[in-house]
Parts: sequence; structure tokens; C-alpha cells
Amino acid sequence: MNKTVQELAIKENVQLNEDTNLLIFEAPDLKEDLLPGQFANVLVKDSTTTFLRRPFSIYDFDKKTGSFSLIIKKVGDGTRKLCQFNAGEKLSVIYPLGKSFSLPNRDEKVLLIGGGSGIAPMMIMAKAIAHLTSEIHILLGARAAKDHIELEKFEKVGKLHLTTEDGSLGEKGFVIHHSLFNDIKSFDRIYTCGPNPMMKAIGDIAIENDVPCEVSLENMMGCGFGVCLCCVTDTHDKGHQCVCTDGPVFNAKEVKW
Amino acid sequence: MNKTVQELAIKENVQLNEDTNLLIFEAPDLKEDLLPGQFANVLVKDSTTTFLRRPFSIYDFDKKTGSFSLIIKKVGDGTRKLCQFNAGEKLSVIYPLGKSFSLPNRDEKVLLIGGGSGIAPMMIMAKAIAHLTSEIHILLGARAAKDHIELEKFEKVGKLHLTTEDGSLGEKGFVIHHSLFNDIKSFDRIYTCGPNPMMKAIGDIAIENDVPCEVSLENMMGCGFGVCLCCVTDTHDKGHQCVCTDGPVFNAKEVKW
Amino acid sequence: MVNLKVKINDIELKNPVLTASGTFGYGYEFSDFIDLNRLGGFVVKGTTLHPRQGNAYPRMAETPSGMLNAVGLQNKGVDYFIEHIYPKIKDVDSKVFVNLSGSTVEDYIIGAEKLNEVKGLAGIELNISCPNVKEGGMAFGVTCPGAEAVVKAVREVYDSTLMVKLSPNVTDVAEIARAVEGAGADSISLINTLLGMAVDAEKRKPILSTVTGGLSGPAVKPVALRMVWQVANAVKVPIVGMGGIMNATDAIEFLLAGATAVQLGTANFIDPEVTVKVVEGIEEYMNRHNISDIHDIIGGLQL
Amino acid sequence: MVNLKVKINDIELKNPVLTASGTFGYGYEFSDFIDLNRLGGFVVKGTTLHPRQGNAYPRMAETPSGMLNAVGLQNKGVDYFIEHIYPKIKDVDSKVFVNLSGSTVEDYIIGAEKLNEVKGLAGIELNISCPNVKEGGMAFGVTCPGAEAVVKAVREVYDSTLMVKLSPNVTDVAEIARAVEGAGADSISLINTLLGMAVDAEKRKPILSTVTGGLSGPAVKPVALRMVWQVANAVKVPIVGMGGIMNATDAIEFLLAGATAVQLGTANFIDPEVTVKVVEGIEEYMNRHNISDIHDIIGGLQL
Ligand SMILES: Cc1cc2nc3c(=O)[nH]c(=O)nc-3n(C[C@H](O)[C@H](O)[C@H](O)COP(=O)(O)OP(=O)(O)OC[C@H]3O[C@@H](n4cnc5c(N)ncnc54)[C@H](O)[C@@H]3O)c2cc1C
Ligand SMILES: Cc1cc2nc3c(=O)[nH]c(=O)nc-3n(C[C@H](O)[C@H](O)[C@H](O)COP(=O)(O)OP(=O)(O)OC[C@H]3O[C@@H](n4cnc5c(N)ncnc54)[C@H](O)[C@@H]3O)c2cc1C
Ligand SMILES: Cc1cc2nc3c(=O)[nH]c(=O)nc-3n(C[C@H](O)[C@H](O)[C@H](O)COP(=O)(O)O)c2cc1C
Ligand SMILES: Cc1cc2nc3c(=O)[nH]c(=O)nc-3n(C[C@H](O)[C@H](O)[C@H](O)COP(=O)(O)O)c2cc1C
Ligand code: FES
Ligand code: FES
Repeated sequence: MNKTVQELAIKENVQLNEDTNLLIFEAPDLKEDLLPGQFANVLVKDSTTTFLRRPFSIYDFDKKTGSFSLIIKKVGDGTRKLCQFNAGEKLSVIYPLGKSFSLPNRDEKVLLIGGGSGIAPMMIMAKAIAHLTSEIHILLGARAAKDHIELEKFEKVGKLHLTTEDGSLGEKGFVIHHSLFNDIKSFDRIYTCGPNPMMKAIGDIAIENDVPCEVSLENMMGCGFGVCLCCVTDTHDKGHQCVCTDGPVFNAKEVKW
Repeated sequence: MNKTVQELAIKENVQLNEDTNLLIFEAPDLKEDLLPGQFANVLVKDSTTTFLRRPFSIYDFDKKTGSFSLIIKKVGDGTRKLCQFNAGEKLSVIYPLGKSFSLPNRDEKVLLIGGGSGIAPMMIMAKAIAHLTSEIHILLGARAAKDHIELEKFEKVGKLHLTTEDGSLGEKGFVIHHSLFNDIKSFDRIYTCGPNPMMKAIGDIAIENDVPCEVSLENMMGCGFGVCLCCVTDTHDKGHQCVCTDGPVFNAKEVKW
Repeated sequence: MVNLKVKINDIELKNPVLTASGTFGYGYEFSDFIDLNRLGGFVVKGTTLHPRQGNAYPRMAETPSGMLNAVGLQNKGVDYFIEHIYPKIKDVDSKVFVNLSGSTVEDYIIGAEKLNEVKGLAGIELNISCPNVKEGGMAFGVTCPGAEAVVKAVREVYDSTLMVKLSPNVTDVAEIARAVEGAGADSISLINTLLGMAVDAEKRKPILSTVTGGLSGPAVKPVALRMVWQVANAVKVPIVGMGGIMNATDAIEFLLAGATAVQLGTANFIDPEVTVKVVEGIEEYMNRHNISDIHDIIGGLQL
Repeated sequence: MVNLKVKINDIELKNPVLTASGTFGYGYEFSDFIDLNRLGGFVVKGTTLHPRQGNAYPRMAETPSGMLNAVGLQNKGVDYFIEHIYPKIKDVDSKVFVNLSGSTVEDYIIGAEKLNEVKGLAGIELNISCPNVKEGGMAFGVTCPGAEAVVKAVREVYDSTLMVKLSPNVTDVAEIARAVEGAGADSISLINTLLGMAVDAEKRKPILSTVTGGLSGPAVKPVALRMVWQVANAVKVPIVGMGGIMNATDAIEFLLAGATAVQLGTANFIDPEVTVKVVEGIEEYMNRHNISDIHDIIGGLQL
């Protein structure tokens, strides 16, 4: 699908918890699939502090109703402002941007790991591979029970596993402490998105255990479509690669953390 | 009254015509009179283009309900944005600023002339002098009938005279073409606010005819309280004077236009 | 119909709207968004003789009405450009300029010699003002002898239009402009980025890996306008103005101040369609003001 | 309780928050808004030997995240200041600095001699960087010999704290800073305004009566931070940083970059209570980060 810049109306803005909202956009032109890992770059209207756009992974989309959604965690001025817009207001959105996760082979056992706002691409990914395999395990990590969001929806698209740092829900600890990692070799593929230290740790374990692993990076972006060269990650074979166009999805083996 | 900077809630935002709104602010602390000619300096919240505050004359106030109002004409980004805020929203306002018109002597015949958004201070002025004289004439000029606003209110506080450039209401022409000027010597004092060319023309006639005349200037302001020295007008005796603190009201004789 | 055509040396641009180097990739990245044929021209990413990896991440910081970048001229080198990239854009009906950078005068010369062989290229924009590389770059652009030396050397080997891009990080930009004109520049473009810095107060660290970087965007517009104005009063060659242009009004301000054409940089990140909107906005302005020829705007500031 | 006290030469400030010249009048204009005793100090409006009318209106233009001014040092002269203004502010429990400007070295000397007699004055901020006057002003501040000459001359006649305010409109601010330190400055403050320009596209005219003016406000913060950082690495005397500080976070960025104190300018126009809020915000930051002494922030940038 070609990328476009469009003024899209907010269909719904749902507060999921204290610091996270779900923003559903009306996208009447949406005729093709959005791919898991792709993102949208949103202009923060009326912000006196946020000059550049802000990138967010596609969480879900629906070609029938012509809509897609983002999960936005309030971490600074831009995200706080975005979560304040009401249904009906229009925002300028560039999408779809970036490359997709590669898809698993038929019937492979797959592990999707999301941490923090990195859970977003795991929903679209789980749905995208549902026709390929039924062995979809989704491991989500958060600080505490109240930080876990959209669990009912995730439960519908895979076998859900949870961790919390304080042990208030699921297993206690970080995602890599989860008991799934005791038998990590049983998985054919791992896909992950979240804070860099988490993805690095998962990538290291995957490499050690010879499990193919893809990570979706969240580097700061100037443009989102490959022209400013600000978002680079260093890689082993290809030097600096643009997270926005060469990624955001990379093979864990490639990334020099 | 000491000047303060306060977050004041908008009590009402009334669209008066296509390009002009009446903004009523809740000012629960308002215990003293606001003086005719004084102004408020309003911060344009959430504007990406308006950095400095915007000054507006006090149009009216009410100590009993604790409120005051401004008339805002949309001429640029700042004023357009201000007219969009809804009742209940809070804006940062510095007020009261500037010096007052001088008051007429008892029973003097007074002419208040307002052009464009310069009509605003004429309301508070008419009310402020009501106890001194009943000979209050108010002359308002506008481009066309639809640009004349708040006429019913002005009718209550003085004898109303109107001009329009296209003759669609009142006498045709600029305010200085109004027939009142045929016998301008019959007035003891003139007070005016509006575009500079209008005020200069009125001032010149007043001086020629020896009628004391005060003008309220609308120079661009950086601060509004006398520290940036950006708002100056040149004067005959005192050189550069600050419109925000030495004015906005000046004797027409003083101003070097 | 209004006339939007302007000339830079003997290169005719269909309108005065170009894109700024490093903000428009190689053009084709924008083909989903706009029709590249609508542009007066575009200046491709800063190119050096040898490939460069650029600086480490983070290379960007947001600032009030602007941004800092410290990309550091990441590019695949001039040979790669000529062989693999230029063929993809040479047929666009617009003018292509290559932004050429170097660490030594020798680098600039060899790069220019190679580009001199490229048919159809409108010209070189000589970048003597990049604040984001340790050696060379801005160093040439901040002294008259430095600027003169590199422009002279390149002029000797380069036959097409030689536009020289000046640094704003100088005491007297007019003096540098005169030196560059004297050394043979056909045109002067300015401004490159202002050297700036951003700090993360919570982490107590610089935000950029390089500590300092180049400031661009609306924040720099007043400085850019002033410098365009100063340079326009100092030299005779056509000036290409840039720095914070976000819309047609901004572009017209630069034209009034004396620029023959403008470049749009950071604005492309915020609205990838901005260039075409600016072309249309200039047309609309001319119609509204009854101006039939863009030359009546250029340098038309009334004092 | 955290320690906010800093020293500039032998002047102790109760906290590192000062106000910038030309944006805070003579202090008393703010007494409706804030308790002046809460400030580390304040720098009064630029003062010259003889009264000055300043430039013609319009003197101001709004720009993206900033403003241009072309006030041109309107003031009633140093004698009037000493006789009529200083008595009104001398009892404030804060430190008062006079921003002294001149057209000739002689002017600066006589002005400084007069101020040398004023008891209780914390010091002079020598303005060798005003972009808004034709003669003198910035001219002194943009070359090493110029800056050196005026600082040396004033140093000879002035005994209290001599702070020298640098212009950002230079190629190498560190070089000027070293010259000024060598000439006897006790402290260096920076930045003054960046020379800029604004155009009214509709009227096709410059907005300022003087065409160019001085840019201030958040737009210049990245440039100011970079210069403070460069100067902090170049000299030993305490640095007073300014340029676009709007809140405590901004102030802390300057302290981290190496400033011993900061000045707030344009921010006062937007929020006349901002200075006190910044003092409180710094305290809050220190408590949150478990920092008990402000000196642990000053120059504390981790590379
Ligand atoms: C490909 C991609 C997908 C993402 N998906 C999501 C998502 O689905 N949900 C979600 O909540 N967040 C997502 N993020 C992160 C999100 O973009 C940032 O949280 C957001 O930009 C912060 O903006 P702010 O103004 O609130 O924060 P700021 O106050 O600007 O900064 C807070 C922190 O956010 C990060 N940040 C700031 N600007 C950018 C930028 N332009 N690009 C990237 N990071 C930035 C920085 O690390 C900074 O420390 C994604 C980022 C990328 C690159
Ligand atoms: C003492 C005083 C009283 C005023 N009273 C009223 C009033 O009662 N009602 C009303 O509608 N308007 C009044 N004005 C004018 C009003 O302040 C301007 O129309 C407003 O600031 C324009 O802001 P903007 O962002 O919409 O326009 P901009 O796009 O910024 O500019 C449009 C025009 O407005 C003027 N302007 C811009 N900034 C300022 C500024 N900071 N101060 C003054 N003028 C400026 C300029 O001449 C400019 O050409 C008053 C001005 C002053 C100084
Ligand atoms: C991310 C980025 C990369 C840049 N790379 C280059 C470059 O390679 N060569 C160059 O001459 N200028 C480069 N510039 C400077 C721009 O071409 C332009 O001079 C500057 O950004 C000011 O214009 P603007 O405010 O419209 O962006 C770069 C600017 C940005 C923001
Ligand atoms: C309206 C105005 C007047 C100024 N007058 C002076 C002055 O008289 N002397 C001086 O040294 N600096 C003067 N300055 C510069 C400020 O002191 C300060 O250096 C500059 O504004 C940058 O800080 P800021 O961004 O916090 O405003 C003036 C600035 C403004 C905005
Ligand atoms: S964000 Fe601009 S190249 Fe990736
Ligand atoms: S507006 Fe600042 S002195 Fe009048």
C-alpha cells in the first residue's frame, strides 16, 4: 500500500488505563491490509512543545469499517496531548510506514513478546498469522497488574502469558524470567517489541538457542519515511540502517545494541 | 487595583458577528472598579503560532457577579484562536493594565468615538461617566451594517450615532464625515479608540477646534506592563512613551503620529 | 497565468521551490506523496567522495519550533550516487543538484570532477557549512580564505552551475559571500544549520551522541532571513534562501528579502506534501496581489 | 533543605536565578507580581552614559517560539539611574547588576566610573553585544581586540564584579570569551540576542523600523546552550547562561552545561511570575534527584 498523508478523524478515543489510550481512526480509503510492524506517524495538533510527528505501531485495523487503531502511552508532552483529542477531531497521519515482521511457516510454534507500549504490534501480528498457525503464544510484560491492558482481546488471538515486576498478575519478574523461557527451544520463532534492554535480552537468548527472532525498534524519528537519517540503528553487516524504512523490524542477529 | 496574572475561566463566549466575539471572564477576585481605557493581556493557550500575549481593552465589568468582558476581533492567528475557546476553559490573563481616560467635568457634553474593535473601551467609559453627565454621545463607525455590534447595549449608555462606509446603516462615510462634526465645538471633550488614521484625523480636528481629545492607542506589545519598551509612541514633549503604562490613553496633542 | 520561472546561472527552474539537502533524500522517497515534476528542483543528500557511516544514534533532538540533527553526512559516496542513484532520478522533469561535501580540498576536487561527467545534472551545491563532521565541513565555510580556496579549486574543475552553501555560524556572512562570489560561485545558498545543543535534564546528558548538532526549522527563520538580506545586499549572483520555511508566506518573505529561489528542509518531515503546497501558495499570493512575474517579488522589500 | 547559593566573583547570590537586562525593567515593575527578594539577582535595563530615545516604533516582531526586538537601548542615562532609580531598588534583598552599554570606549569608562561610586551595587554587566544600536554595541563584542580593549579599560576603573555579556553573532564565541577573561572579566554572561529579521509578506515591508533586530526566546535556546557549553570549556570564570529559558528544566539544562547562574529574559513577558517559579522548580528538581547542593548540577553534564 502506498504511503499517504491524510487528515483522519478520530473515531474513538478510549482510555485503557491511567497512562494509555486507544485511538481509533476512521480510514475510509483503507482497502489493503496493514502489515504487522508497520506504523503511523501522527502530527500533534495544537501542541506548543511538540514540533515533529510521533510514530506509533498499528495495533489493529478493519478494512470493512475502514479504520485502524493505535495504542498510545503517555510518556511526554506529545503523547499526553494526543490522548486528549476527542472523537470527531481530525489529525494528520502519515501511514502505512515501515516494513513488516516476516511471517512464520505453516504450523510453526510462535512466541510474540510485548513489553510496555510494545504490545501494540503483537495484536496485528497475531491476527496476521492466525491463518498460518494455531500455536501462537503471546507473552506480555508490565510493571503491575494495572499496567496490563487489552487482555481480553489478546486472549482471543493467542495463548496469553503474563509477567509483572511486582508479581501482581502472572509470573513475577521481567518477561525473560517467564517460565516459557525454560523451554525456549520449543519455539520456532520469536517476535518482540518493547524497551531496548528487553529486546536485547530476548534477542541474546534467542540467538544462543538458535531460535529465529525479530525485534521491532522504537528509535526517535525525524521523518518516518527514510529521508532524515536520524533514526538509524547500527547493524553488524550493513552499518547504519534506518529504523523507519529498513525496519522497524530487524532480525535480532543484525542489531548492534 | 494591583495588576495580577491569573488563570481565569471563560464564563461565556458569544459570537457577535462573523469576525468578532465577546469573551466574558469569571473574575471572582474583582473587588475594585476597572478603569475605562485599561486592558487585559491574554495568553493564547495551545497556539503554535502565537508566542506573546495579546492585549484587549476592557469592554465591561461587573463587581457583583465578579466578571469582566473583552471584545475580540479576529484579525490573525491569536485572535482567531482566542475566539475558539469554550465556556469553562481557563486562560491566563494579566490585568488590569494601563491608564484610564481622564473623566469629564460634571455635565460636560462628551463624544465617544469608536472604530473597529476600538468600540470596546467606549462601553466601560460611557458607564464610568454616567454619574457625571447625561450628555454622552457615542459615535461608532464600521464598514457596513453587519460590522456594527452591541448596538442595543450602546443605546442604553448614550446617544448613539453610526456611520458605515457603504451607507448601509447610519450616515455614509468614515466617522469624521458624520454630521456631528459640523458642530464639533459644541462638545466639551472627545474620547476615541480605533485605527490610527481615524484617531489622528479626529485628534487633528479636535485640536483645530480646541476640543480636549484623548486617544487610546493599540500599539504592538511585548509585555504590557512597561518593561520591554517595545510599544512606544513618539510624543512631542516626552519623546518615546510606553503605550502600555504611560497610556494606552494619550492626549491627542501629545502624540506624534 | 503568472510566471514562476527563475534562473540560477543558466539553469532555468520552473518555479523557485527547491528542496534542501538532507531533508529530501534522493527525491524518489517522496513519490508516494507528490509529483516530483512539480518542483523547481531538488538538492540531494550531502554526498562525499567516500562512503560515510555518519554519527552514532541519537542523531536528533526536538527543540522549540525546530530540531537539531547530527547525521554527519551518512551517504554511500559519489561513485555510488552516480552509478546507482542518479539513474533513478535523472528523468524527473525538474533540476537536480548534488550537495557535495568533503574533508579536504582534494576530496572536493575529485568529487566535483566526477560530477562534472554526469550528464543532465543541473549543478553542485557545495556544502562548506556542515556542522556535523569533525574535519572539513563547516571549517571551510567560516573563514574567507577557507571558503575561497575550496570554491576556487572546485570552480576550476566543474563546468556547470556551482552553488555554494554558506554557514550561518559566522560573524559576517556578507564577507564570506563576497569571497565565495569572487572565487567563482554561480549562486549562493544559505543558511545551513546553526550550531546548537540539547540537554536531557532528567538524565543529565546531552541528547545527541555528538553533544552539538545543527539547528533547523522555524526557530532559525529570523536569522536566515537576515542573512539572506545581508548577502543579497553584498553580492550579485542569485541567492537561494532557506531556513525554517514552512509555507508559502515564509517563502515569499525570503524572496522579498532577495532570494531568487528557496529551499524547503525540515518542513518536509512534518508535511511531505509541503513543497507542492508552497508552489501553489506562491501562485495564489501573486494572483491576489496582481503580480504576474515572480521577479517582481524577488528583492522587492520596500524599506 | 537544598543549597541554592552560588557565587559570582565575591558576590553571593541566594539562588542562581537572575533576570536578563531589558526584560525586567528596574525590578519594581514586577512588585505586583512577585516578591523581588526571592530572586538571586536582577540586571537592570541597558544603561548608557547619555540618555537615549531608542529606535522608532515598531520595535518588536513575533517569530516562531521567539521574538525580535529593536528597542535600541532606550534609557535615561547613567546619572538618572544613579540618582532616581537606584534609590528605589537598593533595599531589595537581592543583587542588582547594571547592564552598561556605550558607543565608544570612553563612554564605557565614564559610565563605569560613575557606577563604581554606587554603594551596594553588585556589579556591572558590560554589554558589548547589543545588536540594536548603530555605533558601538555589538561591534565591540564580535572581535577579540574590540572586546579586550573595552573590558580592559573598564576593568581599570571598576572595582566590583565585572560581568561581560557576549554576543552570539560570532564565529568562535570561546575565543572571545578567552579574550574577555584575559582582559579581567570576573564573569561572562551569554547570550545576547541573535541578529534576525522579520518581513511582512502582505505589506512587503520589514516589520521592524530598523529592518533587523535581536532574536530571543525559546527559539534560541539550542544555540545559547551550545555557546554556554563552549565557553564553560574555555574559561575559568563563572558563567551566567541565558537564551530562551522558560522554566526550571531549561534553567537546569544551562546549569548542567556549565553555567553557575542563569538569567530569564523573554519569559518574563509571558509569565511575570516565572522567575520565582524557576527558583521553586530547581528546588523541586534537586529534591527529586537527591541533590543537596546546586554545585552538583553546575557543569554536571555526563558525556
Ligand atoms: C516505530 C515506532 C513505533 C512506536 N509504537 C508505539 C506505540 O505503539 N505506542 C506507543 O505508545 N509508543 C510507540 N512508540 C514510541 C512513541 O513514538 C514515543 O513514545 C513518542 O514519540 C513520545 O512522544 P512524547 O512527545 O510524548 O515524548 P517526548 O517528551 O518527546 O519524549 C519522551 C521519550 O519518547 C521518545 N521519543 C520522543 N520523540 C520521539 C520520536 N519522534 N520518535 C520516537 N521516539 C521518540 C524518547 O525516547 C523520549 O525520551 C513507537 C516508536 C516508534 C519509533
Ligand atoms: C491596548 C490595546 C487594546 C486593544 N484592544 C482591543 C480590543 O478591545 N479588541 C480587539 O479586537 N483588539 C484590540 N487590540 C488589538 C489586538 O491586540 C490585536 O488585534 C491582536 O493582538 C492581534 O493578534 P493576532 O495574533 O490575531 O494577530 P497577528 O497575526 O499577530 O497580527 C495581526 C495584526 O495585529 C497587530 N498585533 C499583533 N500582535 C500584537 C500585539 N502583541 N499587541 C498589539 N497589536 C498586535 C498587528 O498590527 C498585526 O498586523 C488592542 C491592542 C492594544 C495594544
Ligand atoms: C536531518 C537533516 C540533514 C541535513 N543534511 C544536510 C546535508 O547533508 N547537506 C547540507 O548542506 N545540509 C544539510 N542539512 C541542512 C538543510 O539542508 C538546511 O540547510 C537546513 O535544515 C535549514 O533549512 P530548514 O530550516 O528548512 O530545514 C540537513 C538538515 C537536516 C534537518
Ligand atoms: C525587549 C528586549 C530588550 C533587551 N534589552 C537588552 C539590553 O538593554 N541590554 C542587554 O544586554 N540585553 C538586552 N536584551 C537581551 C536579553 O537580556 C537576553 O540576552 C536575550 O533576550 C536572551 O535571553 P531570553 O531568550 O531569555 O530573552 C533585551 C532583550 C529583549 C527581548
Ligand atoms: S526517521 Fe527519518 S530516516 Fe528514519
Ligand atoms: S508592551 Fe512592553 S513596555 Fe509596553
